[in-house]
Amino acid sequence: MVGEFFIPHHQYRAMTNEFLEWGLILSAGAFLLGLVNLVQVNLPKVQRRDTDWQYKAIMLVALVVTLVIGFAGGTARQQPGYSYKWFFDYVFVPLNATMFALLAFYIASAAFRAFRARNLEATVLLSAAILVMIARVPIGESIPVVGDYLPQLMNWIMDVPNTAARRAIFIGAALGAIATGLRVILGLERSHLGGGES
Amino acid sequence: MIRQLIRFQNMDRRWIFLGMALAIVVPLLAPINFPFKIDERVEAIYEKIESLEAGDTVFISADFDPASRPELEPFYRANLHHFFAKDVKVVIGSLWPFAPPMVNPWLEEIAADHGKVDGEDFVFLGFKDGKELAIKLIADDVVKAFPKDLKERDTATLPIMEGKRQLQDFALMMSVSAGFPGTREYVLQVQGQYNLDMASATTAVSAPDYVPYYKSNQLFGLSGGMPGSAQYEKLVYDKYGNDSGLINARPIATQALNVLNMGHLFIVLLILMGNVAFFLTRNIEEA
Amino acid sequence: MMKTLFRTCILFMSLLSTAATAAPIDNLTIVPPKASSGLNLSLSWTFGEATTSGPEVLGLRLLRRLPSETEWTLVGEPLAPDTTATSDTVPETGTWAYKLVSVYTDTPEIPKPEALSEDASEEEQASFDAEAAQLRTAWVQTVIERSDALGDDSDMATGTTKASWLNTNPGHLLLLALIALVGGLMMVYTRRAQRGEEIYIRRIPGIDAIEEGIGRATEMGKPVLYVPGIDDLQDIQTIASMLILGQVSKTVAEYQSDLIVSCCIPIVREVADEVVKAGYFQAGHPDAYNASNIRFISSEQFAFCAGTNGIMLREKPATNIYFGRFFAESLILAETGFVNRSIQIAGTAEATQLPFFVAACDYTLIGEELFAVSAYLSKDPRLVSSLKASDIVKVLCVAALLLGTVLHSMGNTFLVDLFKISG
Amino acid sequence: METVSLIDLFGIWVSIFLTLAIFSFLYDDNPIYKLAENLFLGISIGIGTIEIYYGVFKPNLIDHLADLRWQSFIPLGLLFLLMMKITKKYSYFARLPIAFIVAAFAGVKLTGEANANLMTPIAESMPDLQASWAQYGFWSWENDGAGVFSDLVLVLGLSACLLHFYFSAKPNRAMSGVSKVGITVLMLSFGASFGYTVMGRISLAIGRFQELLGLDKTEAQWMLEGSEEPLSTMTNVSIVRWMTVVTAVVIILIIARWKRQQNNEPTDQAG
Repeated sequence: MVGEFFIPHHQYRAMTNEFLEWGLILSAGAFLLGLVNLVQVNLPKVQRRDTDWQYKAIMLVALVVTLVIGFAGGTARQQPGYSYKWFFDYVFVPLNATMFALLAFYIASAAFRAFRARNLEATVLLSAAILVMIARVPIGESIPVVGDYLPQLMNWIMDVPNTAARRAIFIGAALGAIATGLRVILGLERSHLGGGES
Repeated sequence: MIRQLIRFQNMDRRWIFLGMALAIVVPLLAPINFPFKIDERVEAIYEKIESLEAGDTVFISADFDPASRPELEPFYRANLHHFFAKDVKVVIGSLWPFAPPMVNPWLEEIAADHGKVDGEDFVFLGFKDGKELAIKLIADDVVKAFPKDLKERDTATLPIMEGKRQLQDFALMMSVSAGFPGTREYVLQVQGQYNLDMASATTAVSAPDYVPYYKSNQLFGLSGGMPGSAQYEKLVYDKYGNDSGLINARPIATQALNVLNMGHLFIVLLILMGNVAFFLTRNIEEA
Repeated sequence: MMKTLFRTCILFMSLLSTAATAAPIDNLTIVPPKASSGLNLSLSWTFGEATTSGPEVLGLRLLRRLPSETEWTLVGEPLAPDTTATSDTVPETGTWAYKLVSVYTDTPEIPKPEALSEDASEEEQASFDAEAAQLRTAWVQTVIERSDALGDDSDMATGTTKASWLNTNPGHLLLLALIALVGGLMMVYTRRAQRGEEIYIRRIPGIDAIEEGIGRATEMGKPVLYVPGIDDLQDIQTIASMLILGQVSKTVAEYQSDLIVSCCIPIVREVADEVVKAGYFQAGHPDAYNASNIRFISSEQFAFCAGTNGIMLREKPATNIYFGRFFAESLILAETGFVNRSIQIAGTAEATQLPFFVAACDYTLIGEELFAVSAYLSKDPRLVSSLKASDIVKVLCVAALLLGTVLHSMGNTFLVDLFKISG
Repeated sequence: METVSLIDLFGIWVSIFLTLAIFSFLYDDNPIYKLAENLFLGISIGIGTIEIYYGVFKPNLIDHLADLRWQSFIPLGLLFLLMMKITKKYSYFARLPIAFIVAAFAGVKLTGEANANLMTPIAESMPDLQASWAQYGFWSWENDGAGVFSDLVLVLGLSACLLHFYFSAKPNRAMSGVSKVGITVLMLSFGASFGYTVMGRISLAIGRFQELLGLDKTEAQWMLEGSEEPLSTMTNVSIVRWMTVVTAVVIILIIARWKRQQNNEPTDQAG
């Protein structure tokens, strides 16, 4: 896989592409493991009537129902009129989207209760945050006089200090990836195999 | 006084939640509209697409799920309208399992608006797991990564895929991305290696992360969050909206953008109040 | 049908603006491109003296065949009349013959048979395809003849593909050298560390914070919650997190406290399980290890988040440790922990989530500090050496940056070009 | 006039109910939220499995196997070994496919990161100060502050950040000074990030409220499928708003009842 970057030869590419396809399949297999694990963990709970077993039962039923209507729908499952599509649109979408929307409220709460200008660093962070928040929405541009400079200042923060900081983080991350990559490939890293020899 | 302040600091956070809800609901019901400027990063996307010729083919990677729909749906829709209005062909794939059931109906709806033919003018290839590995494979061999499209047709024989084997063969690539895997992984894995023309529409959360990629020309354009979508929407709908009659769409992001004003002011207020209370009580406690 | 016509018109109009007078095509040369996969060829040519008479040129078309064949195949998209170079992807390696011909403004489009209905049978489709191919071949033949008659075509030229086994672009070589440098430095330091040489790493304050947190949990008789992020095991942050988890579980076992690990990926759970088991074993309390405390919640981000929140609300851990790769859930987790008045220690290299950890946690490890802590705690020669190697490369980067800026400002772009990998 | 089927109308209500059910978590953990949460868990894994089957297993494995493509039997074998993970006894065999995936990812990331996150940022962080001076001067408001000052902040800020993450140095004054500069630059960046993230999150909440308030629909009257008459004199937007209000009240009542029950039985805290 490393060679793929340096070796343009088409036969080599054909080989790495084959490996990539296996990678896709195994990566999908890992998801299946999650499915099996979920059932393995929750089914006994329902059988034993553990705490909250009713909810676990709902979860398993929802899982089974989704699987059944999904496979029944087949290739056409995403067309209007299929129950899989109905489930997706009216059950999955609101649940998934609202989970994310909760964050707006938690941010408000954190802003009031936890976001403090305790020291110089936090003060810098705070000021930059407030500046960006005001300058990024239309109301900031509409403030007389100051409004002419706010968006520029915000763009400057994004373009210069932000770029500098991100690049430093990127470079660090890249060096880390090279080191880890080399360790894994040379077989020095075995922690992922669960060897427990460390 | 101090006691009240301390109590204020420790007030039930559910009051804050209620305040936040009001800061959203009130401006939604009673909107106040402010004008806004167009960012150069968004304009770059628009200009680049304007310079495409009829018959060119582009690749879109739609990597978002219902959770980031409000930010990216307007861009995705406006983007498709833009491509179709310019008679550019569109090939879409996705790395997120929850994307296809959501974005494919929009594609079919917009394509129908423009009278486009499935398989000739557009195609949805479906979802592919494997994150970076999938990206690598798509870049080097789209057909191997997606042997069948979403409707289980052989990808290799579709008219739109004629002469399109690698990502390089496409005029440009748009990454509509809500996180991992998405724009960053495309930039890392393939943009540099294949020197792709690539732009990104992303959530506000990821935007600061991708600005360096824009600054170093790894992305030719970048649209961040709701304001980015609203600006792009404005550019596209102003040009192709009413005159050509091609677009039957509402600027959804623009509506939301004006609600953001209030939300941001509310958060700024909370930070200021929280800190004032904090410092007042702290100084008094120290004394 | 109407649409095709419409599109053809647009195509014509766009090309019409660049239509030029005919000129003979000379010096068609075909070479394999640099760093070729072996399946592509670069073509370039020049134009001779333009002829003023004769029809206007709309564009150029490229034809290809095997040298042993006689029939030309049309390849690639139409080219503008002033193009002087293009490239072509060939189906297999070997020698190929090419020819360029001119297409004139009055040349008809490639004819197509009557379009089939949507529900055409396979046989109908096959005969349609055969007819289309026949019409296409005939069209190509007339174009060749006409172009040839007017002298606006190129002579046939051949080119042989050449697959390269190494990309010798300076940027690629530098990158290879950098990777080799990191690898070499790692080896040197690993050897030194294994020989028992002390390699200095500064103690990051975050380490004390972890110990304090575990200590407090013990005093309060409540568990410690450890979240290793939500990414796969392949991610280096997850790997670092697993290494720290090893040390954390050891400390927790020594303090005889409880440890809950909440995982988002099944494989991560499996590894965390092994790591914690080993930690308890090393601390001499293998019996205190409880497999049901190492939990797989869900591989869906928010479901995982809600599940972990549930653990916080129900089991009220005194200390929450978040080490690994986090996304949007960081804030919800940190916020719930904050409300529970837990001590919170976070560490991630995910820049988008760091502000929230900084805001809501008692101590935050920024980016690489996470990796440094895993090296410091585990004292693993391999990690220490990687840290040392990347430290040295970092200093080299800073030197390159400063030198490069000075050079560039003086008009020398040597360093800038060197680091640019693709044109 | 817009036609709507009964099942879709029911769907719209389900969607409102579930949205409010999740929002009810903001008040407190409660049975309605738990119901929604577990429903979500089950459905998300179900949909994920379906999409993975049709997205990966079917086209990239099963169809290949059906064509008797010999190469594809290798991933099938690896997949089989991976599934051994489920069994306690043979889970050892899963190490081979796991090692394969880990190595593949590590290799792919190595070159990607090294190229796009190491080489390119360095190449792009060596500005030409003379050209910048000629074009923008020291600081140009018109160009978002481009100029020599910004170029210097970029180069020196990046260097300072890199040195902040230099772990081999013994603490001394020069280093801590550089480190401070680095931290300041990092904090400015994180501040920007915070501001943007706030915006993103509020946007998502706006999206949910647009749906709850019916603002995602074009105002029209609803007509049931197969019926000639409009469903009601109200527009679809008003109907949605009424649905929201009524559902919200019902959820509040249920939670209030549950709370009271819980207070009466203080021993039942486990749930």
